[in-house]
Amino acid sequence: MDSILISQGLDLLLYGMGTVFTFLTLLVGVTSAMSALVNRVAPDEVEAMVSAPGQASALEPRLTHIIQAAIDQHRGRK
Amino acid sequence: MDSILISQGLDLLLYGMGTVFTFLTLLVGVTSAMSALVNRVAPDEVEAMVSAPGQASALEPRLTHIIQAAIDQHRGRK
Amino acid sequence: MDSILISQGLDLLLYGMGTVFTFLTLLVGVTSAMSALVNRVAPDEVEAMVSAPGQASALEPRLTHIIQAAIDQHRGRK
Amino acid sequence: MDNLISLWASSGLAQIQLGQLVMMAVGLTLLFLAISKGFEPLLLVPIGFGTILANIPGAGFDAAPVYDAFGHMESPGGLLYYIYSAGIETGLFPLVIFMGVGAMTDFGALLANPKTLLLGAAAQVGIFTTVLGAVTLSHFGILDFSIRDAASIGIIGGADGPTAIFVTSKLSPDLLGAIAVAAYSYMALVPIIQPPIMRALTTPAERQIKMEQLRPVSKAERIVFPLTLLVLVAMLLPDAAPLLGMFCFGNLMKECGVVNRLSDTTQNALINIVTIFLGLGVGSKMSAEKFLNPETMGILALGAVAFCIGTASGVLMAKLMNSMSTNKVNPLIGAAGVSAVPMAARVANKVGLEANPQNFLLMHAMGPNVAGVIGSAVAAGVMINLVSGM
Amino acid sequence: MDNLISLWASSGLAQIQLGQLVMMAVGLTLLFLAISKGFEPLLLVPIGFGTILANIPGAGFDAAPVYDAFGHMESPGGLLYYIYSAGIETGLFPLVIFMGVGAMTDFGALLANPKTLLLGAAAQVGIFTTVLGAVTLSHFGILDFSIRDAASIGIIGGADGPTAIFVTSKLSPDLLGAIAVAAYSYMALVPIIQPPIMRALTTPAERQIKMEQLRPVSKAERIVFPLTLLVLVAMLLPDAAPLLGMFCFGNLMKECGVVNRLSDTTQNALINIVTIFLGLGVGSKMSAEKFLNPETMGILALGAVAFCIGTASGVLMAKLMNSMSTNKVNPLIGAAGVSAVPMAARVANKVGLEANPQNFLLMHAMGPNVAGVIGSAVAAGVMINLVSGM
Amino acid sequence: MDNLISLWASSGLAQIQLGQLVMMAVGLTLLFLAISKGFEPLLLVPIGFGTILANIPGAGFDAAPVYDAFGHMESPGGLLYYIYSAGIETGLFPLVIFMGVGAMTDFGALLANPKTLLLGAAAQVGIFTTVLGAVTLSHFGILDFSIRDAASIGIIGGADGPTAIFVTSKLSPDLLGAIAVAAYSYMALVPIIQPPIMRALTTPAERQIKMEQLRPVSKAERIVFPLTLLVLVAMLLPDAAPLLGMFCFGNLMKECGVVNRLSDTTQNALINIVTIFLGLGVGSKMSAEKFLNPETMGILALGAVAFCIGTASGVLMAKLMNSMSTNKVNPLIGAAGVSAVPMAARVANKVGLEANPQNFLLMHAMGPNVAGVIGSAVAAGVMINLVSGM
Ligand code: NA
Ligand code: NA
Ligand code: NA
Repeated sequence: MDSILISQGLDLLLYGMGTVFTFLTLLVGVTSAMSALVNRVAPDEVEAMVSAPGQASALEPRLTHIIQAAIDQHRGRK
Repeated sequence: MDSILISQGLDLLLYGMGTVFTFLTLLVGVTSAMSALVNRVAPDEVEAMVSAPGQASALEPRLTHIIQAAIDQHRGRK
Repeated sequence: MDSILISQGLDLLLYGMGTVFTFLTLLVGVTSAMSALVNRVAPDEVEAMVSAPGQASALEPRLTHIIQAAIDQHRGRK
Repeated sequence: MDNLISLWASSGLAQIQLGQLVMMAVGLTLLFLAISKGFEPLLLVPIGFGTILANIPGAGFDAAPVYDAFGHMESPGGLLYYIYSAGIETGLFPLVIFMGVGAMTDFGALLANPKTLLLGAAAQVGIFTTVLGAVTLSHFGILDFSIRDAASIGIIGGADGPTAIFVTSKLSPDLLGAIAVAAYSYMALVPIIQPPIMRALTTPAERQIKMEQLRPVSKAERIVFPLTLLVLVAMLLPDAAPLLGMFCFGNLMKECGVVNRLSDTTQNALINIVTIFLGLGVGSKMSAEKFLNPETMGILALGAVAFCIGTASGVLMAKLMNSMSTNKVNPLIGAAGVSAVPMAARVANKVGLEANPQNFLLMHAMGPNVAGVIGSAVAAGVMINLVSGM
Repeated sequence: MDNLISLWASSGLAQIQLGQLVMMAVGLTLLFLAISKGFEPLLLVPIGFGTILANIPGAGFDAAPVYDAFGHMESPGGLLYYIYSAGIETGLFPLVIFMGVGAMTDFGALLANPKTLLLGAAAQVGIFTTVLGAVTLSHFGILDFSIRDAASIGIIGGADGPTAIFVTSKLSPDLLGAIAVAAYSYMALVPIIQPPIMRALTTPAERQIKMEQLRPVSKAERIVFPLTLLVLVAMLLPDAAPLLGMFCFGNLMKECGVVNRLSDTTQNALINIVTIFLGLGVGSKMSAEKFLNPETMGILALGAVAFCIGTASGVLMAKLMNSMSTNKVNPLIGAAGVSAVPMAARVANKVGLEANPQNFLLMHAMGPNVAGVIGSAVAAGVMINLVSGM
Repeated sequence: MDNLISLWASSGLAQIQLGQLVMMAVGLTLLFLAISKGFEPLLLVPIGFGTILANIPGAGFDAAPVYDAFGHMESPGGLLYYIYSAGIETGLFPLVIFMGVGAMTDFGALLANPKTLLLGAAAQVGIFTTVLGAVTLSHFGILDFSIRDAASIGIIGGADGPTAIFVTSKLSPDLLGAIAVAAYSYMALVPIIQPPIMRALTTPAERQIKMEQLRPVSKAERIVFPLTLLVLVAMLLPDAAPLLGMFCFGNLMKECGVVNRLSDTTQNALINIVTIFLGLGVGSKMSAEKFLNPETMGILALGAVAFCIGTASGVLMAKLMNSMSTNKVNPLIGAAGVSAVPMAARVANKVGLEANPQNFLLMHAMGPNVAGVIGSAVAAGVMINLVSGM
């Protein structure tokens, strides 16, 4: 029932939000700088946003191979 | 070499089998009641006994897609 | 800065390499004997060096089945 | 006859207390919400089941092991005891989950438009105003929360389960059950809580703002970003390093492209195993004495407030940014800054489509959405630091 | 020269005792049975290998770690020591396995015909008569078993590996090796042990009884059943709650349909990892002093008796049910009540097909088969309760 | 204001020491080598990241937990502390990795041509001459290595990561970071280190030697081999039993064909999970005081020497064998005896193809390659035995 609690809460709000905003604002700048730097140093590797999951690409060659075999066989039988 | 051991064994047999039979007989009744209740409350969802494993259903759309693509390509080439 | 260290190192070299050579030379003999024995006792099971991974063989029947179904459907539609 | 009495005396019916019965009903309710209503089932199914197990009288699921004077085990502990003390008290499970979440996170949208980090920052206002609300309730004697409790309650507003569990297990382990349940429940309720607030704070014209297409992001940027974030955290906010460090590690494994087998396992077997045990362990803290009290109602109420304020702050921040820049953002994506990945981003997209059926905001909302994860991890770090010194 | 002596002194040949040599041969025999004869290889390969490892003289696989007075580790323990003390002494591994088994169990047949639960109850008679047999042998001084030993030996008749390991690790850890080996060996021998008994106790006409087709079971029933079972266990038999609680949890994850990724991991990576370590840990208890004694022969003999009595009880119970009801069951499916999932159900089907090639009993036998798992878990609970108080 | 000071005081910038900054740069360098240059990324990504985490000032990643007088936890330990003490100090992680490696190893080529075991023996000369080199440096006061340190450094020449980590964590835990980094780095550098030595020690005619095709190997041989090796180790060299025992167990699971689900999990989920944590745990030993000193430079230099001598010994052994037998082996495959599976075998194949584009040595080189794994595990066992007694 003490007002210490309230003042601790206010402190948390003040320093907490201050830190969050300071850190993320800084991160905006640092990230932008990082992107600019990276894209100047290694400009060629830009790729589309669509990222293929690793497992799919590992499975596909085998799948493709099996399917091709099946289709070849099917064509051969005709 | 004492007969305490024998009487303990008999106790286990008596109370053990008693508990097992009581519990499972009760479960027969409770399960039947549960089924009746559930099927009255939610009657539509009855489905066949064959249950498809989760992973298969997760893979199949992709497989189907790949196979369809392969077949389309095959048909196109002709 | 004592020469104990040097003599310990020499000991390690001597007994270490001795053990490694003794053990692996023995293993050459034991392995050859084991192969001869095993192939006399169970001569039929010789198989090719190519070993199929377990998972592939587990997947293939289902794949084959799906592909066959796809091809049948494709053929049916024509 | 003695045996019959022993059997009866050890039966649940003979031992059960009303509180345990009510807690079992709570567990069943959580399972119902998870299974029938789709409330975050990956966590609430294990938590609900763990709640029931922990409240079975005489089953000893959360009993500690007993050792004799020589250190030999006299009786082993219960399953939930081992899970809790090995994985939650130590903080290991939330950290491993965070690694898995990192391996499933795509920072592409954030990298294409880093300004959206500010939206993720703004939405954390919900956390800290809720802390203030909790201490005010305590100040006026309405409920009884310490500053540690208040901080743990506030973190519900971070809309991020592992972060909430990590902070609460460090500051107020007794509230773990209530806070985890509140956090996951409100994350599931995001599609109901957020839209009215979003509509109330925006004009139709604002909701129709079209954002320019996101630029493509290079593989190198994606690899360097988690390392940049890590170094920044290391230099400025080491208290946030456990959570953000593991998050960045997971993300680096995913993006670097040379350890796909580790990344796949992190995203599947490992995170699934830890999720099961994390949920059961949280359930073990759902005892009647800790859950069936007025404070739990207060936690649920404050948690809802936290989500609402976070949503509003995100939207208002977006409007503020628009007033200062010509490059407009649709303020709806500000609501995604609370985290609740990816639900909040989907909600932003849906409300946007209501206003303009051609306006797809999903990708744009993913930026503030993942920024919100960073934001609440930062908030968690600073809270642990400050509260520990109070 | 000292080094040469040290090398020789530390070699296995210089240290080995006859008992260790025999136990290595036992381990190799288990591997042979598992690999060449298909005896429950998932458990017997790790158990057999663990047996060999534990009996390598001087390798320290089951050595405890040594700490100095300040609590710093002076020398680490052996792999098998850590596995045993973390996973088996605590009961964690059997419980996790039970969760996995639950996630792989289909209660459909049981729900379609709940009466088959009685067959699963009857087959547990094998457990308790074997307990009586063990104490009788001890009473007459033929072998030396305490009541705790007798209870652990009886549970072999439950035909359920994790249940047997769970009970034995609590009541008679020294017998763990022999009991686990007996349990898994006899489960593998079910196709040889059961058919003669089944044929002796039934007439050809009985074996040809056709059972009506099972009704379809709804998804809701499947979801509610594990919860119903859990609540009943919680109210009446909390001692069975660890085993049946985890079993129901696994089954709920499978059936609820909203946590498929958790269920998949439980059925694959998690249960496989724990199976490997459970087997190695059981192997660590296969030391000469604990295994090479007359008691082990007694355990093997009593275990076989338990299986036979359980099989007979199940078949006779089915005949009793037929004598009291017009809705006949084929008595062969009673034999599936011992558990040994799914082997015993397949045996019932096979013997049934011999009598009538059109009569497929497999689905009908799955009901008593999974009922047997519940039955032996109940028996395990009541046994732990009663024996601990004796 | 106090809070602002507290925040600043707890920030990394206020606390960081030069050593930590340098170690973070070392961690980033390891990540760069792993990601951009493909240096053993499965280990060096986690080690590099763990290095950065362990050096964040004030984050407490390697802090031990604090308990009060009653045994209650006052503050939990850091993630890396738990990983290191549970998995590396105990030796568990390297052993589990070795089981996984066993499950991925194909002994076919070795069984078809057991003489190649001698090449795997010869290449271990690199280990022991490096030990001598290390003690010589110490003898002349140039660097400060104990005999335990020297043995750990020598094992780098085994070109086998888990073996090096297992030995070092037992003999010289303080050197763990430097030795693991050296071992994995040089394994990645095998294509650069080995070819010049191989060319220098062979004539073009020798490099063109065609080896006869390997005979087919039966399934039974493959199953019996790991058991044969295990029994031989048990009888002669129990100190090597932990490593080789787990290796043989993994291989048996793979080859026996009846526990495929265990073998699959061992090769995937289990080894991946343990690899992640092993790497992070090794990283936790990369502190400035242990890494930034002249001894580390000595370790890197001696490690390179060990690889070179091992390569040379393997090649020379092959030439010696040719001088005593009419059944010639191509001396290039001797270089594969250092292990570094499968990189060294590929290097032998590549250098062979340069000499004769029709001469495929890959399968022939797999024999010495896996023999090298056995050879260095034997060397590890004998070293632990002898050094512990010195
Ligand atoms: Na958040
Ligand atoms: Na049973
Ligand atoms: Na080697």
